[in-house]
Amino acid sequence: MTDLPLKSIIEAALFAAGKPLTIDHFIAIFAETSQPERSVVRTVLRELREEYAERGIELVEVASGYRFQTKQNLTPWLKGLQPERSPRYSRALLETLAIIAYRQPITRGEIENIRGISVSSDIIRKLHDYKWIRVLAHRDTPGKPALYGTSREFLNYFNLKNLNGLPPLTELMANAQEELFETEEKKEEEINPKN
Amino acid sequence: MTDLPLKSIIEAALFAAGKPLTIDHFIAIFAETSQPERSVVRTVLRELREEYAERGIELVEVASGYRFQTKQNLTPWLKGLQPERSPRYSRALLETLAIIAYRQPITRGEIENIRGISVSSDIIRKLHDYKWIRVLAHRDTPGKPALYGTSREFLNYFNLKNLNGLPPLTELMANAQEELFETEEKKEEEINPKN
Amino acid sequence: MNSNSSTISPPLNPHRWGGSTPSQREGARGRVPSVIVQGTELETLPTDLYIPPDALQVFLEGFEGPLDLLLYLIQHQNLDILNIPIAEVTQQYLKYVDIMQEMDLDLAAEYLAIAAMLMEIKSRLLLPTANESKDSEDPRAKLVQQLREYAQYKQAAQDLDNLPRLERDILPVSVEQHEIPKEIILPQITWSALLEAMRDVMERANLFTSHHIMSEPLSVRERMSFILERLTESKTINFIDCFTLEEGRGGVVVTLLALLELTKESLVQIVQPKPYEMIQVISS
Repeated sequence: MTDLPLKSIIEAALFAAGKPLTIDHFIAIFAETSQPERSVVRTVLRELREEYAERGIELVEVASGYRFQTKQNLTPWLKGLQPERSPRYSRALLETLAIIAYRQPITRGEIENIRGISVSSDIIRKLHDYKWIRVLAHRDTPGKPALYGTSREFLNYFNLKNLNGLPPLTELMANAQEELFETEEKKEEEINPKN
Repeated sequence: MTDLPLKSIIEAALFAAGKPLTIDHFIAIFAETSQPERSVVRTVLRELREEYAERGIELVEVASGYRFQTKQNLTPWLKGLQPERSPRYSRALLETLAIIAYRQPITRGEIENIRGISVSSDIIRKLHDYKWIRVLAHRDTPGKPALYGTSREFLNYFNLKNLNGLPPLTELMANAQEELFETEEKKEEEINPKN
Repeated sequence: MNSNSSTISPPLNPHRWGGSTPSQREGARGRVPSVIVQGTELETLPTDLYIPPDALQVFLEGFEGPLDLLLYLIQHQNLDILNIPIAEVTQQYLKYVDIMQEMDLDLAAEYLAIAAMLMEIKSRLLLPTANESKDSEDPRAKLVQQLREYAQYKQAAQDLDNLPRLERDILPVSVEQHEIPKEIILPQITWSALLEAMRDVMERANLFTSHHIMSEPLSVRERMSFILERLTESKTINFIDCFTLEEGRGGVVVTLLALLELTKESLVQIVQPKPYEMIQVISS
């Protein structure tokens, strides 16, 4: 057991920050002469995670660091407290986002090749507005098209630590209809125990 | 000890609500057939208060209900979490600000119509925080939406004496590619000393 | 596909399917939309078209492009994606494209491009190849490759949508802080960035319908804000007091226009309680 003040400070910081915090953030809280070791911070975070395991909220690590969030299975009860309904996203937007996530860095033209149809500027703008994608560079071909990739915010939003957390791409073979359903069900099972 | 789900839900609700919650709020979370007694809710709240007594945050009752807050004695450490660099801003924020400047008084819905995309509460809040916009009145339509306008601080920041200092839209719009650059350069000179 | 499969001719009234509101669509559920085939209205839909019995338009608009449509045709008939019966699929695909055109749906050029590709493949398959052994590459290969890749990402999009995510499945937590004096740091925004943003918005807004984007001079809008602000301080202002004579004729006109605009938008009312009394401006 580490000493209490350090743990309380880290705990309070997580609650007060309003955004995920990294280990560097926690260390920077303290004056230079009294900064804790990284390993100590890690231990505190592990203890906190265990202490909250049975509570209504949980400590998780996402791309930008550690954050407290509500447990997924309680969300149905909490919906009524939120003034705004959670947005739904169009298939066109999700497909574009998925292609960028799995194939980054990628140009708009390449996305269009995969989807077989043009990608509206509106979708690209929305993805920018949500801060889910960013321009990584420009390809050195005529027109210097932008190369898109996903951002930390994208991972944070989808509760992921890094891109490896994305569901693996499934290779679709013949007569995919039934297979498709099977895969979905399996996916669901894989995900649920986590919550 | 009351059963866990009820306590977890009340706990998560306190964390997710972003505002103090009353006992009525807690009861309203549940379907009519399964609403807990007020006394049960009170017991849960008392238990939660005890369980958090030794932690970095505490459950308190304020005028408008119950809420979690950071412990007072930790405040000195949490100051370090405040950002020091000037914050990043999004395209969406710029566009929203520009529309408010040109079209005030204007409601959020009207801004959304012009942008063709929704405007997040976050953006409106930020613009308020910067004191660049203010609520002038409320439109007398269902929902009484707020009418936004720009503030004196906005004019100061952009070094304008009044809104007439903004170039007229017709100028911005028509032919204006070159004109714009000229105007920009001039304006940039005027403004830069401030930044 | 059997030889007597009907050709779909344009519905007598193409608007029958068009412009329905969501609630109307809801109501149409379960009813069979009429399809006119060779002059006769069909009671039931041709089975080879696989049109579900609810709103056809919604259904057709639901495709995310030609590959999505092709994939649907193949998967719904349990056809082998690796060995597509091109003649059959092409015929069905063209029927859908025809219907979309006849219904005046916004048909992206890409649909026609894929139609041309299908026909080309079909004709190449029909041609007897002289040197079959040498040039044996299946003309379908490229299409199959494209379809498989698209199917993969279509699935990936669904998987992504199923991930637990903020707002819908997880909520961020926040607690009140003990009054840390909140220091607001302003972002550094340049003048040109703001103007550029506005120009973009306007260019876009022009694409959206006929938003009467902004013709009145800015000073009027500013004066509107000014008057509203004064009305938050006192519920009523004398009409006369709205004007600043020092501003001269131009200023008076601007104020008058602002008052009229505010009245038009029902934000203020201009009233005269009794004859000969002062005219007053009150907030509505």
